[in-house]
Amino acid sequence: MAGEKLQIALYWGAACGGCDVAVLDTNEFILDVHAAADIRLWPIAVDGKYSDLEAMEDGELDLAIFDGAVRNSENEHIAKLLRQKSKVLVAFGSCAHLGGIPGLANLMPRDEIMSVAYLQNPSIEKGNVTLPRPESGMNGATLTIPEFYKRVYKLDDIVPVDYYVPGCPPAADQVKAVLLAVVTGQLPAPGSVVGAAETALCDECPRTKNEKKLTSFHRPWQIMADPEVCLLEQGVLCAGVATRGGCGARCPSSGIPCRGCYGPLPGVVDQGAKLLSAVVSVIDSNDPDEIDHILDGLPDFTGFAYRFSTPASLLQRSVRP
Amino acid sequence: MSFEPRIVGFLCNWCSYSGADLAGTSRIHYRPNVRVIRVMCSARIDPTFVIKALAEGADGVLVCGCHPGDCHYSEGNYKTMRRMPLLKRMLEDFGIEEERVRLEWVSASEGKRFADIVDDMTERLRALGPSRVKLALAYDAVER
Amino acid sequence: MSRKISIDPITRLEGHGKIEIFLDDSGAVEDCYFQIPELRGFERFVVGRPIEELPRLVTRICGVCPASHHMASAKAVDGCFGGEVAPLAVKLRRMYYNAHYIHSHIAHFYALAAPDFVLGPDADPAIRNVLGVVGKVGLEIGGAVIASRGKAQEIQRIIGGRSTQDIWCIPGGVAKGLRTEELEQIRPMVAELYDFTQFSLQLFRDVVLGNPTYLDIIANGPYTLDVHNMGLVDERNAVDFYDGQVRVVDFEGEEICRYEPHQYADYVAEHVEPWSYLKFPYLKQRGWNGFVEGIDTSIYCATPLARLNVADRMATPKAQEGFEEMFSTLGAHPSRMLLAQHWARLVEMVQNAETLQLYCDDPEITGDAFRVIPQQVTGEGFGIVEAMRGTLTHHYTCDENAICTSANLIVGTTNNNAPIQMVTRKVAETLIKPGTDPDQGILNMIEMAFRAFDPCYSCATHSLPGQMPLRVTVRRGGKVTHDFRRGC
Amino acid sequence: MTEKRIGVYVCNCGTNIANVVDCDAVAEAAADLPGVVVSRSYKYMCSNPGQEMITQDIRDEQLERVVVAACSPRMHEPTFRRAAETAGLNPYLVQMANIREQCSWVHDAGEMATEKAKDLVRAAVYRVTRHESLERLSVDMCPHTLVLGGGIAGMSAALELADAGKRVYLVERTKALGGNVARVDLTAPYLDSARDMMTDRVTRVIEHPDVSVMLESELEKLEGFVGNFKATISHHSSGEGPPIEVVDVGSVIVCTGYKEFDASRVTHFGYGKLPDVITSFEFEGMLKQGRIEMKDGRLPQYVAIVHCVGSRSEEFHGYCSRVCCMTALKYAHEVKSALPRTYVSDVYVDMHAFGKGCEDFYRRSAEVKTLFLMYGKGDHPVVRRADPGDDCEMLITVDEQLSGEQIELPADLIILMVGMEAREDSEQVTHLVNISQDKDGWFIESHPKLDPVATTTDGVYIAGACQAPKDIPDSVAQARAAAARILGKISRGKLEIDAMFAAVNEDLCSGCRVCNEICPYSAIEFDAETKRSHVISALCKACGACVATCPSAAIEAKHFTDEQIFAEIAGVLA
Repeated sequence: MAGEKLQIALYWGAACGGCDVAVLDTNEFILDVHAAADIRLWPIAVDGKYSDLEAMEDGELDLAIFDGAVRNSENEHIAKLLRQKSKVLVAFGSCAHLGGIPGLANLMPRDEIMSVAYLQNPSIEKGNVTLPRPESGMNGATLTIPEFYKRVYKLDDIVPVDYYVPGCPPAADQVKAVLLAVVTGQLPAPGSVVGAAETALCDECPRTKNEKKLTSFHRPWQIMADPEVCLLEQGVLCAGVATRGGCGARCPSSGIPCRGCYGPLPGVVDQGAKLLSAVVSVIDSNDPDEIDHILDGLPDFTGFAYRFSTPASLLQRSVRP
Repeated sequence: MSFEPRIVGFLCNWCSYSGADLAGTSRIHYRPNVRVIRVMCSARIDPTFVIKALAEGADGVLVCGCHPGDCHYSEGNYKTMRRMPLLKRMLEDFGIEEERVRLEWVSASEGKRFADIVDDMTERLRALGPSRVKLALAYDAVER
Repeated sequence: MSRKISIDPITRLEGHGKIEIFLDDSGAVEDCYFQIPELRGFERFVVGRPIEELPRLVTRICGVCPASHHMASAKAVDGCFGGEVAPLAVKLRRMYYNAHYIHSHIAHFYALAAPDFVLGPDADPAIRNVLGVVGKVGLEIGGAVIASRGKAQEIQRIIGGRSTQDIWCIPGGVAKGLRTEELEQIRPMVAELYDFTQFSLQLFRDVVLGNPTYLDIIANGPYTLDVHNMGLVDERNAVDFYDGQVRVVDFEGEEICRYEPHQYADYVAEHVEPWSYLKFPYLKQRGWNGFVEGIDTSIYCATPLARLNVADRMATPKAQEGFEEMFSTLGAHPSRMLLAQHWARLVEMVQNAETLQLYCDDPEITGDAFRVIPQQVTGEGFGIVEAMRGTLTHHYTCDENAICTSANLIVGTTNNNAPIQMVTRKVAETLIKPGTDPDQGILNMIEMAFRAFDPCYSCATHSLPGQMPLRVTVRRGGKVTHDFRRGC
Repeated sequence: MTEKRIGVYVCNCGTNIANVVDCDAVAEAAADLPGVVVSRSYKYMCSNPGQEMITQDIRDEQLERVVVAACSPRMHEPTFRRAAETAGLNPYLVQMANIREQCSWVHDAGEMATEKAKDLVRAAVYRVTRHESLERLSVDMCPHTLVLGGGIAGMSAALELADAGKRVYLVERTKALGGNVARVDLTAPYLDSARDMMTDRVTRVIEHPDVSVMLESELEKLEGFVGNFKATISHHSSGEGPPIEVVDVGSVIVCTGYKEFDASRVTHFGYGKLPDVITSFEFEGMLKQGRIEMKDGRLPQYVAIVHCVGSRSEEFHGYCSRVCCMTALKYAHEVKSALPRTYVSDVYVDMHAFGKGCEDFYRRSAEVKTLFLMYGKGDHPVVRRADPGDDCEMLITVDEQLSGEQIELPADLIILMVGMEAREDSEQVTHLVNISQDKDGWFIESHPKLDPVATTTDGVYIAGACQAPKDIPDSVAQARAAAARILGKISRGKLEIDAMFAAVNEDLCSGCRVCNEICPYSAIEFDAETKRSHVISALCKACGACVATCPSAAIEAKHFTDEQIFAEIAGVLA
């Protein structure tokens, strides 16, 4: 049924819905998109027919926007289906792009996650030993729920991706720009990151920057940071130096250090390793013990370095058996 | 046939690489498990290199630079001194054993020391067994 | 030989769900299961993170109501530091949260619920969506809906730096204050939002109350449950979204209990079923008695309607009018008519808009004492707010270095897991008659049952949502006779 | 990554490599690597036929890249780069695999050594594929030279350069030129006067129009790079002229000399307690005064000379100070000629008489009735006060090696031959001019045999006893050699500096300024206008610290790019 109108699908995999809200946040623009395109699929807001999707010709969709990561067979199945049915597949938002915050789960075993949730929490029914099972017999029939993969995957671990739109969630004006580019067919070379800057957040961060020399680190609540000066210079760990701009520096402008949702910069292989190198190289000490002490001011550095990108990091997941 | 660990060594050109060369000119024998990659200064060693080596299948990574205070570039090795401890903390969160990454200062006159370090590291890694990293990344199909 | 129908997944809700209906030979509903296929494990992977980071981590549980998690988390984190918060920060957080409520309720009412009423439950699914609604009520109104939701988001952005995926709360207060020029930006938007809440109430009166069919569905349809109600109230027993005591009232209006956040584990427990990743909370002191209705059940709802049910009044005058109008129309307070959720939601919108106006006129609101530096780490904190979808509880512990050692979350929708399970079955039983094959409309009306709860499963399962095709399969003797599927 | 036409050359280094590594197998394995069109194993790659083999292939096979698996790149990289250049291939398109120093010489023959060699070659092939042609920077060579230290080495170097008409700034910390040699009376082995020799040098230096002598002055800071240094010199003399002076120089020669071993660190000779135990330099003082006497003014009847004080010992310095033996013999001669009736004994470990004319000198000393007693290395003579009634002041107990007997030796005057050691300020010097010290504190030359005057820092040379204990002729030779090296550079006028440096891609730079503090040479500048940092390539010494630090991957290390190193990592592990 592909007419002269653009055929578009939006789908959420392992997502929180924030990306869909980001699309809603383009407000009136949504109506323009609706005018220019048939939205064939959009779970949060539209009763698209999934059967239609399967019935579609390969490449019948002009654009499929996939947000969320891939954690189970359904995510994988639909990712592959959308890839097959659409000319352009976009990994939309941090989860599809890098794995996102839920990707932090890659640092711990699936079984621990289950037992904490169903056996250990203080509000769990006394003596409970039941864990959800992929298959359970009920009234002679079998009830099934999907089994989850051992770890979180980003979209392009599963299918080839044409474009990446970073951000958790992507900034509304960037979403607009991307949709506009699609509508007007002005897309860059496939494989590109779109809707983001080519330089680090610092480029658009209003705070003043000087040469950096760090003698100690502070957690955000420990000091009243100067609102005009680079947070990193004040010893507050900020991932902005190692993170793509394009978000408008929303966080540092409101007194909160960047946590890296726009992902690594072009040419950077591992966002966390780069952040590490930048942050500690400017420590002002040549004494191993003092350095060690200063590093104690950075608890859970891994959780910062790969806050949004664990599945996209070189190591991807903990290898602890 | 016992497990032979694969060690990637990143050595600075002026001290450690010369030290390793000196081990050669002095015919000091050591385990052939190390593969050396030369950089001008240990400060050139981006933590990404170490992680990359582990991801590509190294069982251990050895980083060597001039002794503190004796850097050819006067303070390059201090950068390394600052990066490695945090890198090791980070690798631990990924389940990578502490012994797999080692920082040593080796001067141009310490050929023997270099040889001893390689032998010692080889033994420790042999005891530790193969790294699980490459295996863990090898799953191209998703894991259930 | 029985046959099986699956509705898989349910659409127009945040997150994912799946319904399994078993029919006996006669074709009558024999059994019905509402399943949630997701688990994400935030409770595990936030452990080991600096406790102050949690408000910026748990927002990813749900991007539709991130502010609820942000606020509950911020309060729990404050608790871990001894609980001192700058008074101005509390005002600003409440203000921010009011705006978030309006955004979320508009989104839910117009995008998720309205299609059923404005277009009719059995309308063509292809147009049964917010854009269809816009088509029906006119582009102008549609534009107003979109604009108003946008303003509610913008107000959050101005106050807290961002709207979706909030960042702003920090132990002891908030990271930035409200500048005078920012306040002046907000003021007109708040006025417009207030008008829009009034407009929405009117729209509901005209479209829904004006339509006997809908009134009949609401009052006499299968959409009622004899279970209890839970919600936050202030000391005057008025509805409070950000703080207060949790009050539980049975469906006849008797108070069962009320508790402080730190007591939650004495009053609420969670039951686990092997066929769903979503737990089933119940009133602990009554014990788990299964999915049963009646005055002795341990099952409760925590929804907009439940909030109004447990409260004696609204906190603001105009909302109070809406409160009185609604319950007199429904004929009782508390009410058991689940579809009245949508109405309750609109009444809540009014209170939020009125509260926003009050804060805009607060001379202290633009002050700069919006943060205090915590002086101690006390190691445990509890945060309860009313998420749009129900009472939201966060409970954290941390070590002396303020590193998280445990986290427990009981999420709005989770509270309603059992009621949803029950009402789904009830509706199925009523609508799927022996000998008839269910059609789109009936299936949608089943969905309406839980859509009324505005359930958020990305929230509820704090999990990586899996997404499955919606499939209705009719089997006889294991042989598929009908197979039609629908939007995922 | 588009494939390149690569030639691989595996050197057998005679049998040095071939005995341990199966070079043919390595060459065969390399032949299958992506892009490799030629792969040969040959006896001596660095030989002329070896190099011609490479240049020939570059021309015939249109090679775009060359890999030589042989010795350390620190040995022959320049050789093979030149070879490539002669065949018109950019020298930076050559990569070496070190399969000698770091493989065949350190591993046992067999499978594992050969496998390692294959891995190293693979890494080199992967890497070289990603090499880029680089152009060396051509910079002006400033013809002026800074000489640190006004001793015999410094003055010789200064004169060599100045006589060639080049300006020299000779910086001397003390009030006078001459250094340690000026403290000496006669010199071994020909016993001619050090004083005459020095006066001539000193006058020539001071009067030379092209030498600016700066007494009571010190180098404070040295910035820049070969051919283009800026030296900041401070003058401590209360005399005329500014206290601080900055001069442009193209080269630096370090001739800071040595200091004598402090005899009081050795207890068993009683130095500092017994009045007539003195050091060689104190004795030189006496000789210059022209009177050999004891503290109380009496003439000594017995003079004993003890060797290796502080040298060749476990406890102090392991090395030999090289000049003491001949100096000791010289003392024997001077004592004998001044006090013919005095008995001279020479207590030594081994007699080192390797220099020209030294062995004759040793023989002649034996003839002048010196009693030679040999004590064992690791052992030491013990000195004590003589008893009343003895006809001497002190007695020395020696376990004499040749006779195997313990001998008690009378002495009125004991001369301790104190060795040389590195000056305590030599560490500051290394930091000032960026060279390094060996374990004994002597400055390290760039190659112990082939390049003994240059250092690892281009444009900085070392001469004299600051590099190792030396006698006068060796110091002078080294000084003049350094001068010759510099004159060579100056005569070319321009010089090429290595094309390896860091460069900022300003399209990727966010102006975060993390790198600004990182560079030890302040080669990184931040432009407040463009909000970008950039590298002043001439100041960059290519350490790569900023490259590894830049969180935007906006700085590239030429010839050590991330991509090249990643390729090498993949190569060794493939």
